[in-house]
Amino acid sequence: MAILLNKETKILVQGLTGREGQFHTEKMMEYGSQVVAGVTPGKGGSTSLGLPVFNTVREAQKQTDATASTLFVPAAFAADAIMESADAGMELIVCITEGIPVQDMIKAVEYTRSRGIRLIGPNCPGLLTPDEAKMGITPGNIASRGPVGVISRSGTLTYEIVNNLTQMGIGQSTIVGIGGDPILGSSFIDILPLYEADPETKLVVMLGEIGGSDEELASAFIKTMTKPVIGFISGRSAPPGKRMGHAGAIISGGKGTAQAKVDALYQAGVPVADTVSEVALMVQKILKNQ
Amino acid sequence: MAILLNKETKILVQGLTGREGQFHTEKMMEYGSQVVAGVTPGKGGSTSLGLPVFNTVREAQKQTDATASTLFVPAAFAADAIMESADAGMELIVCITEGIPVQDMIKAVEYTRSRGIRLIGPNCPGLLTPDEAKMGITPGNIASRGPVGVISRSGTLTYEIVNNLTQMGIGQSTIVGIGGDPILGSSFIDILPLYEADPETKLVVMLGEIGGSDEELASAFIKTMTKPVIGFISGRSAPPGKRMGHAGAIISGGKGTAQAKVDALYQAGVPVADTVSEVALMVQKILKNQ
Amino acid sequence: MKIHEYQAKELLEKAGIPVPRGKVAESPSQAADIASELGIRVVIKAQVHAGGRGKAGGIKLANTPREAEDLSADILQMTLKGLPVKKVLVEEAVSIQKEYYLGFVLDREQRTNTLMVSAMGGIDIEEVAANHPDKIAQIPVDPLLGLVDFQARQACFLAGIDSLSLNDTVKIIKKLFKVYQATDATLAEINPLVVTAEGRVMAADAKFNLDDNALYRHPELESWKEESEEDPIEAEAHRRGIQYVRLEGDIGIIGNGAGLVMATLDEVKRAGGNPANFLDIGGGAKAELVRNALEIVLMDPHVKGVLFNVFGGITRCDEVALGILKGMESLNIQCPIVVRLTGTREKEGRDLLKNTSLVSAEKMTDAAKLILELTHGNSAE
Amino acid sequence: MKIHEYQAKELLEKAGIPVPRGKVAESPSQAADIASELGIRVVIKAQVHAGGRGKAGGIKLANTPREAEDLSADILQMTLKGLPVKKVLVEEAVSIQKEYYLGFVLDREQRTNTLMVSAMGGIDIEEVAANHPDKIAQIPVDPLLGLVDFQARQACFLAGIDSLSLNDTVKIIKKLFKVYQATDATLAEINPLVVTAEGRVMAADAKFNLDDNALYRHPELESWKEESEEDPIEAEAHRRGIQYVRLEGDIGIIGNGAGLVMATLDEVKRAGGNPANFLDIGGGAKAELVRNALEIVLMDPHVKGVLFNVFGGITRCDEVALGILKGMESLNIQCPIVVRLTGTREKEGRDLLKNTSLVSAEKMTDAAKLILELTHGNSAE
Repeated sequence: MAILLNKETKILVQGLTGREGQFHTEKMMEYGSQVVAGVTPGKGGSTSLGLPVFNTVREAQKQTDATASTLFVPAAFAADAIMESADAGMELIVCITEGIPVQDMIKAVEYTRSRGIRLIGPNCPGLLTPDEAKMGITPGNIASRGPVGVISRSGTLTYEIVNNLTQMGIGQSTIVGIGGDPILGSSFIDILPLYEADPETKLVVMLGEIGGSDEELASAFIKTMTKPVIGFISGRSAPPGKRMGHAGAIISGGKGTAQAKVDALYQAGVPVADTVSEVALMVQKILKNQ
Repeated sequence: MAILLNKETKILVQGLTGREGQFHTEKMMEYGSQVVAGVTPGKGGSTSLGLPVFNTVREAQKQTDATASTLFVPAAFAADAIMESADAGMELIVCITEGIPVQDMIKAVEYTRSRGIRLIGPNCPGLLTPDEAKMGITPGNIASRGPVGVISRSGTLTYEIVNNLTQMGIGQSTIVGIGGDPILGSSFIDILPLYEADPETKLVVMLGEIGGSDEELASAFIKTMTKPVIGFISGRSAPPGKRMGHAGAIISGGKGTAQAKVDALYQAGVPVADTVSEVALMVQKILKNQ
Repeated sequence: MKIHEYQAKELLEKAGIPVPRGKVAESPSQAADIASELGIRVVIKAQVHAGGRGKAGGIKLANTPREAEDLSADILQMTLKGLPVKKVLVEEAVSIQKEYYLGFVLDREQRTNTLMVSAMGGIDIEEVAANHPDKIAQIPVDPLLGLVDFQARQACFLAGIDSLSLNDTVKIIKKLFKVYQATDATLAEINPLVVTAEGRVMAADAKFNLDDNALYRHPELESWKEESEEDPIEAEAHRRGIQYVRLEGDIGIIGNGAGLVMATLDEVKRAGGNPANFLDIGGGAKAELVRNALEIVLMDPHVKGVLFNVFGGITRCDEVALGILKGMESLNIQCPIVVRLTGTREKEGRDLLKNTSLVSAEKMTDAAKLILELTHGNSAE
Repeated sequence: MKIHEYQAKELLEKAGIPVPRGKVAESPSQAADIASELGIRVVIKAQVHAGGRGKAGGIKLANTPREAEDLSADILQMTLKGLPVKKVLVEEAVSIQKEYYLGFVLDREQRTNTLMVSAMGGIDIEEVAANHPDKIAQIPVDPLLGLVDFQARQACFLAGIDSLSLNDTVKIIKKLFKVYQATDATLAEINPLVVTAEGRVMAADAKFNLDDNALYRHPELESWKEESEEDPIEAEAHRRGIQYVRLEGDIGIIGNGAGLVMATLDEVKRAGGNPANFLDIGGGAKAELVRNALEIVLMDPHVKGVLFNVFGGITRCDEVALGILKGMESLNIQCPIVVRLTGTREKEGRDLLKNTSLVSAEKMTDAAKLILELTHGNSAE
């Protein structure tokens, strides 16, 4: 078991023929992901990386029975591509693209949510289920299969922690990067129930950061969970009003401080690591005691 | 029994303080309808016809527990008023207003439908359940209570036929005017199932006209009904491309001819009256044989 | 409201959609001037609200300004489907490589707007729909979200638009939707959208229907209103706020409520007659409006008799009767009038009309037969 | 991107929202000219991206052009919250009867835009939210449909906007939403919206945040971009395509990935230090970019040492190491540098840095402690 993605998942890549799409699709396929086709408007009928390329998602879906799509589409066209995917009946859409206008995203998110479609991202590393498949850009070599669900708002920080876990011999069930934008398809609270329901996942690592109140909202749900959750919040030293790289990582209007998030997690009974290296150690300790 | 409306229904009137609103609300109340309040933005706090007037539907709903709203709002503001009503949780909205821009209506109809709210109209005479209540402008004096459901796209034609029925001693369960616009909240096919499910209704009179394909779509449903339906289609002599009064009564692109509608009804086993006066006679005959 | 091709092209051009260079002319000499200004071969196109202008001789090619003048003179004397040609559009003739169809239309069944694209342009889309339904890509537009880019692309791919003109076509579709919405249209059609020999994509012909109910928010389009009324009696009726449609028969019809009036027309037709018009006095009409209605109906010289059919709800029968009496006093009426009044204050109404030359009827069917007998000596039945 | 009050008012005015008459000045004499042109009492307002300008002395009333000149001279020499005042807005002083708050803001939790209206205007809306949350009407806007008229009315009724200014306020809300959408804003705030003694409703102050990611579709706003960057090092970093935020400490930080860099800042702080900046080289950075990053960080004269923290995924550690070496060659570096490289090609990277003055660390926590020791003699722990 795992969540969202496994080796049976038939995956499309929108923007396959672009530079990013090429590079990462190749890595996805090397890792074992079942990529079945690419979609690039105007390049229908050609092939790329040995995959058929279609003009529309609808056509690609019809020919391949794909149920999931990964997007490496330029920011100006990405929200449209998400809606195309949703319209064509994809069940899972993972949008890697960074820099999508936020007013485009609120439309795309409403469009997918109202149709009951799961959207991960944008501006995220995507999904990886170790030894099975990945959709996105998470490096495959750092992951190993095991009982820890990892969900995160940032990329390299996740890699660092997954790497630590793997080096300590602790594997992961599925690694989910939900993204660093203010408007996201899925937040912590949308994904945590999947880990809770997944028999393989024994513990969840939740990597938050300043900005918004996803961590606070998630805390309310975590109280109801039977599985332990370990938290980490980056940006404790960030001053208000400054956007720390991620469009979503900003303390504004007195909201979104690290302290508020840490407090909420503590109240939900979630141990919060002080440093990055502490995270894996805490995981190790809890797993030993189980 | 009856459908949609009875004497228990708590009704708001949007646009109560206007000339039309005043005139018809008074008639509605005389007829026995339970009108509980009016809504006119900016006139909140006043009273009219002895009813409290509120600034917003939400406030009116909160104070009165109304579940239905009748609209006598000028065309330029009517679609907005429909959406306000839907947003405030009305279950039934009857829009009498004529002349609403059609692009406004497609938004208002989508807004109500996606929320599961029933909208009747616009450009319609509304609902009347004889001896109980009415929402709209159908004259109360011509109706009498009984087994015939009457549903229609036009006003005076309905009055004429209801009058005939009453004069012949045949009463009606509920009279529904769905309206004469191209974009309607409810078409025949949305209302017919209610008659089918209503124990009081023994027979349905369906008054159609040229334009669109509501009658054709309804025919498919009528085939599955256990109750007899009698049809009438006006506009048999109308030439294509000419709008016959109603915005919706136009044969365009070869679609919406009276002949196509009559044919569809015949195929569904529906007797179609040739003249207005024939309708009541056909009803009488069928009821006698039951 | 229908607008002319040259007006539709004005809308398209403002929206950034390429159209052939050209101008409208009201006289042959103007047409010649435009042709020499353009400096190349031109097309002269009659500006009337009638389909099939080409077949009827309303569209001609002119190689020289002189030829443009002569051909315009011909066309400006024509009457197409009963409509006199008052203006011609003179525009550059483009060499056509391909013809597509693009359109947005109000879709009653889907309760939204639908995008239609076909690679079979240049012929009537209804013909394509009837004979090659699979050759039209139809995509409904979300009422709240509006057209999304991928839908425009999808329609083009489905319709088989050539890959070389794909990007231009997608752009034009997006612009067409904008102008469709901005003008509160119920139809916006480019047919054909042509790919020229040089590979340019442009609108060679265009058709718009605008929503009369929304005209109040487009004061810039109001000036086209008058031109859209090609029948002088209809124009006069609308000025007086009366719903009037001129038809081809000789029995004038006046009633209240569109459905009832239509049913009255049907009764007359069934009785073997031919209605001269549709006229709805609406709800709660006052005597003056009824008088005006009668005057409008009698403006049509073909009218041999008038049938009133009123069901009194909000409308009071006595008020209608008063209006008819006013009309009889002020208008020099020579033809028979049959009046059928029922409902609110019907007795009072009928009493008012006693002792006049008016013929009264109780039922619609009887009224229809009566007016037929009075005008044609007998009815069909 | 933040824009100045005078720019925000330019947007409002174009959208048809009344604002006081006024102009921006860069010198005292310009301010005097504007004041005499206006011919009445004026307000002089410092144009900087800092709240609480009034309390800090950045807003003054001037009765005469002469006074306007003097006061502008004062204000143009000020530094508010570290930001030098380069421009002042000179506008007519209006007599205020009431002050309201209007705003649209991107609402992360609701995943849409939210309209906020309050009758408690003129003070910071966050203060109102904290102390009188019931005094703010908040209405989420449907992402697909946009703002509907009834919502604007409802917000005004809920907020208790005076019935006399209701219609004007509703109109302004609708226009504000249009400009909010048209400019791809994430915040558009009128605070206060004033009712003048004469009953006119106008925007006395305004604040907009625009979405940097959407600037590409607003070329007309691009020119404001430069002015929005008030820190010269940040401006230079952004010109070079580097995510850099200047902070107030003395330890320069360079890393890859926003989350990791933020966590590195936290580690430094935890070790008792103060980060001088946030700098993210992004994914797959080449040596030249790494060199540029180092140059940017060292532009800040407060920097006493630099900490590199890189987790190699797509980014290759050897490429980063090469960039650091380039920087050491080309920049005259006097301060200590601690480098922590892990992940893709970490061995190759570390090998490249052997035999240099650079200090290597294996873990983030160690790296933070090391840079503290090297710059301040010891760390807090």
